[in-house]
Amino acid sequence: MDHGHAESPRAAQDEQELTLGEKLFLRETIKGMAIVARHFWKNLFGFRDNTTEVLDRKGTGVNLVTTINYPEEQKPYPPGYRGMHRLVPRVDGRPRCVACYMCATACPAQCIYIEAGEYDDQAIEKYPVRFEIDELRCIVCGFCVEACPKDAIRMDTGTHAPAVLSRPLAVFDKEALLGGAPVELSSDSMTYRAPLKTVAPMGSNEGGKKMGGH
Amino acid sequence: MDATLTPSSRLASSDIPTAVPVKRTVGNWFGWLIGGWAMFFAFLFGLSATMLGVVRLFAGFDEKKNSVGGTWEGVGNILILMLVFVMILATLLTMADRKWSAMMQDRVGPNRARLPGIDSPLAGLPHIIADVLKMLFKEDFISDGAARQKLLFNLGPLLAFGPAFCLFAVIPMSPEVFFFGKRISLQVLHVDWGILYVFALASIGVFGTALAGWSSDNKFALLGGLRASAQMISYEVTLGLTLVGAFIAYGSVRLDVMSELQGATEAAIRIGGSDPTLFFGWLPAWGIFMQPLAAIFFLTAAMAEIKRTPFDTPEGESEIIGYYLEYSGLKSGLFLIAEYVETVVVAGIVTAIFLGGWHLPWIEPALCSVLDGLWHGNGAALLAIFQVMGFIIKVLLVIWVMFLARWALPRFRYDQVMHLGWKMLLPASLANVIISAAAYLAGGREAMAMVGLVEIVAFVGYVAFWGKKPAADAPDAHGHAADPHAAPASH
Amino acid sequence: MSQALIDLLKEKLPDAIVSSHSHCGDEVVVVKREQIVDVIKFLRDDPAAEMKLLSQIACIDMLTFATEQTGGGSIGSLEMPAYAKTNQGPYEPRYQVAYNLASVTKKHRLRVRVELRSDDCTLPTITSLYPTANWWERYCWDMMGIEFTAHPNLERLLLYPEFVGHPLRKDYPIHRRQPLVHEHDFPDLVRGPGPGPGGANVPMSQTHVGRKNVDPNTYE
Amino acid sequence: MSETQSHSAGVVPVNPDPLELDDELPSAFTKVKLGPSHPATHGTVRLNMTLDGERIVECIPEIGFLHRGFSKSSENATWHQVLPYTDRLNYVSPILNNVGYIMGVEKLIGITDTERSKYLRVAAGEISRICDHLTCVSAIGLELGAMSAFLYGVEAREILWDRVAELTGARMTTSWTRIGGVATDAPIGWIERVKETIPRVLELTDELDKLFSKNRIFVDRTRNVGVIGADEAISWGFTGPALRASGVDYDIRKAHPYLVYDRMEFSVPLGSRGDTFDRYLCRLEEIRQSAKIVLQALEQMPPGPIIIDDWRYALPPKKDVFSSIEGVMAHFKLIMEGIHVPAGEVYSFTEGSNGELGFHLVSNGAGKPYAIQVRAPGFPIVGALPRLLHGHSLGDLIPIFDSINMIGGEVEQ
Repeated sequence: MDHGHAESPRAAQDEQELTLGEKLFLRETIKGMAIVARHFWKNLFGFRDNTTEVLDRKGTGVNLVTTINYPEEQKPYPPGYRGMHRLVPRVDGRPRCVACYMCATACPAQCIYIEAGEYDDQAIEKYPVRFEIDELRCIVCGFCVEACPKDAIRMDTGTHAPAVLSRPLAVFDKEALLGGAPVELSSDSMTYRAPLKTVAPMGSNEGGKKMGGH
Repeated sequence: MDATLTPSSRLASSDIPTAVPVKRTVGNWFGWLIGGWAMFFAFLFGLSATMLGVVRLFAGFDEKKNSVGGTWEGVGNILILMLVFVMILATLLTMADRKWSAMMQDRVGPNRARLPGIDSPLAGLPHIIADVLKMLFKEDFISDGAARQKLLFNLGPLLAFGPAFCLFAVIPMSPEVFFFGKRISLQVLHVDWGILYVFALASIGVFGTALAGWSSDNKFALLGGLRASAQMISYEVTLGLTLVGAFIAYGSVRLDVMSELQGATEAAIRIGGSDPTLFFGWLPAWGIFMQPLAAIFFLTAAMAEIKRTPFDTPEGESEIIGYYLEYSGLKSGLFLIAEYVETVVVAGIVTAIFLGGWHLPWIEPALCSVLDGLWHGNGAALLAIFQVMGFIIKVLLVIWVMFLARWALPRFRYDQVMHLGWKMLLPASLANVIISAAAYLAGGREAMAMVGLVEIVAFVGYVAFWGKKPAADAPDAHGHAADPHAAPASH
Repeated sequence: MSQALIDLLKEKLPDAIVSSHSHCGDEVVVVKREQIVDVIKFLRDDPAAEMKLLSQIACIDMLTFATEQTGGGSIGSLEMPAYAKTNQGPYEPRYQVAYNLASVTKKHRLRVRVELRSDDCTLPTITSLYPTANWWERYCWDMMGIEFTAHPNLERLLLYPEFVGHPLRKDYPIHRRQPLVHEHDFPDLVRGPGPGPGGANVPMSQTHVGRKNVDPNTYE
Repeated sequence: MSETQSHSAGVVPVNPDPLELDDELPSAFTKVKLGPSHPATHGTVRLNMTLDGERIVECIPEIGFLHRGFSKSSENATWHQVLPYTDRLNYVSPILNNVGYIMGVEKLIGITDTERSKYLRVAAGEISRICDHLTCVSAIGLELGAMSAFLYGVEAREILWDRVAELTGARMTTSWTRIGGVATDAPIGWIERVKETIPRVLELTDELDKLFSKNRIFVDRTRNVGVIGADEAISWGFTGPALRASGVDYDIRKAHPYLVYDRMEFSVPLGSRGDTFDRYLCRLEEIRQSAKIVLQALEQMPPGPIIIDDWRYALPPKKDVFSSIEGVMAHFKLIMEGIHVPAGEVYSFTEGSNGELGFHLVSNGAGKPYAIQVRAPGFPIVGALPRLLHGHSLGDLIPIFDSINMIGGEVEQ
């Protein structure tokens, strides 16, 4: 408190009344209009760099327009973007999900519905008979991805939940969610009683990188 | 629901690849730039020629060949100037406002509407059609309260639009010129009362806003109507006074006379050579050089009179929505288009009084003789096309400045508008009258131009230099100055 | 660092203090309900305290605080028996109202807490001391049903007047639904009050007109 | 609000005489309800106003249109599941809310997060603060009619939100912090990207400054409007820029330094009059100070883990979850039961974008919070609206209401 107003460079300026020149309206009016006019002429004469990232639009003659003509132009989501869910498949196409209900429990919006079943040939692991996500309820917090102990659900599709015309269409079932690159982790082999016919060579730990833990 | 829209098919179709950035080369861009501007000027030239031509066609039914103001010429002018030029320009302005504002704000602007069969936004032009269709076909909703005063409620938009629309009648867009054997001019009314007609009719517009505000039976609308009435009545005083200097200079209140006096006379144009009306031999005899401050004051007062930002307190979209709050559909559209029509009119008046009207500076006589050589002595007629084109360009420029102010400046408060009008603009314009009169008595228009030049120099100095601190004293905008708090806090 | 403050308080107003403790870096002083205004006025005006800023008034319902599952619990120094284990009715005093006070000059903070029994959850208002207490007390009334006596305008703040119950009480079920009500008529002096339902000028709060016309007490 | 209420100055008392209703010009005050869906009320708030012509005789704010039961919902979620709710308190600066809430939980547990996470929290939080202030400052311009300035401000905010999206995976609903750390580390190249972004943001901020700070139209509309003195502001519970505009040097980042704010060099801008113009200037300057903090935090940020290695509170790394039974068990317990926070009660306060963001947290030792009550910084300030608007005209309502930056999400919880 004791250093008072002088500590801030702006505070000293607050104290000032407007000078006579500023009180006459016109000068600051013209200056303000000049700023806007500069944008206008730059945008009128410049051409538009189609680089999706605004900051990358550089060079001579490039105008300042920053909006993107969605949907003709789309800005790609950044790599860590929490987009639409997907159920990660194994190499043989079956979901990695073992129906442990962790994601459904972690979900604050309670938008995941799972029904578990058992494989005939794999007694040790279950699988989801039904796995549904209501994308209208989903708040895209990413807790399900974090909660999954099998790296079976991810939000790395790079797209968002599409707009739908009726509510039931926003409920995505297992078939709709299953897709993208299959993942096989080195630790997976421990959970197999008998090796699968199409087992892949031991892969790198892709899940750990995504989670950003350590 | 469409059976094909299963969740899985939708997911597959949503994998739209993002558009590959297409780098437009500089050469390509330059071509577009030159081509675009060339097309723009060609369009203006064609428009001017068409306007003159159509009026000439109508004027052909008149008896007299050597004077303007015939009945049929008037009919042609009404059709061409007021129905076509003003209305189309006002309609285009609704679009220009959106598109220009987009450019000022680093946006793309409206680009969604498409014409059937054309898969291109056409720079947003189809939005004009879309807007008009929307206005026409939207439900004309009348609230219960407004229904009690249905007549007045419906009269509101008419009274706001009608006078604004009629104002353009006295604005001259071209000189009196022999155009293919008939003397015509692009002006509807050749009357002695000239600008007084504008003042008289413009003040009728206040009835429209007041009626709309009152009969809407809405408190916001009532507040808007009250604000509009007070503001419009107040600024009419200033509006008239700012022009008195111009009346002194030109000795007339006729806009066509004022326009004519600001450049080479008809005789001088015929003769060719240099323009004899130039002040000091080099300065165009435009009103803005004799009355620079009056021009600024007039533009300001006129913007207040037509309620455009920064004077849009009666509308104030984010405060009280305005006197037209309860209107919908076509009636709302009338209010909106009235504003644009008024903009065109104000730009026309400013051009006619201060920016030399149709006159092109310096080159008129020389250009005329060149054109004479091009086309068998019809140079004056060809020159008239260029002059109309010049008028349109000047009008567009003034409109652009008004739009610029609209998008750049915050809005006044209601009482501050009054303060500006009564306490600043009114005394300043009175002083301007006295100074102008003194200068005129001292040395006629040349002396006024001298005073005007001094004023311009002073104004430029004021805007650019006065009050600017030396660079060393300038406050550090980013706050790098050392201060006690900057040290790492120990508590 | 606020321990000095508590000592000061104990010295100046020894009768008002029930207990005091420090927990997780927060200093808490529990005071008697009758003297809450005195204590807060003292803290505000005393030059050593200067607690001019009332950050928040929080109110907690302790009804289910100590359950069998958690094996009882404690807040600071207060140990509580497990309610479900002892099964001897709700824990009393049931409501805790916490005044989080701060000083912008001395940079210290203190929480003044009052404990209220469920059969008498009234509390004197401190609106006269802090104007901001007006809304916080309305919030407490709205959410928890703590009644502040002599409050100038003790109405619901976030919820609407027809709302039944106080939602932050632990016995208010989370999925309970409340009837929808129409907007109030805003009396207009010029044209008179607008007609209520059926033309009669009946306050809407007495009719509970909703999408379903049911008794709000049973509509859950 | 009673019909017979007259202005304190007692100029025109309402005449309750019913005969007067038949007069042509009854001398009653106009009652206007502004909102809840009014362009100037950018939360959903309704202002019940009694107008004497253009002058506001009385203004009663009516809030709650956006009430979503934050406290009640939180009591029925695990400690981690509350995090997305905090995003939605102040949706313009969600990271500051995330940090504020998680700091409270950590205070209750008695742990601190890792060094790198502290810097990340500070950097991301200050980016959020810039976004919030940009929104407020440019919205003042928008609602005063200068729309271009608003879009310049929003443009700056957009490129910052792009950076936030790269860091957290979402533009606004970040849910980014975790107990003991943060969820994701800064991606490769992110720091350089932010260093490119900040100058552009400051450039646009300077344009806002040039458009408004000396423009007499703007100054006239904001100076000496909504004045509140230092003592009164404190007693009304003002904090943050609104309080500092009144000249009170109280910034929690300085007064009670948390995270690594004590290692940052920045100054606290102070106003002198406590009017709308000072609030605007304070926010404008805080944008610049926050930019300084962001750059410093990114400069000083050490390498290291972003979350503590304590499996009672933080999820085990995925490597351990996938391959070890301890990892799976800890993971399972944390997800299924929630984090067991020791029983206790804390009031945690951090500097939100509008002031002191407080969380009164009570735990009874179970996996769910027993009670959470939030001290939204805007709540007392909106409560002071009748005081701020006292005696002003209807036109002044707009700048005053904008300058206090009401965020419906946090005020109405």
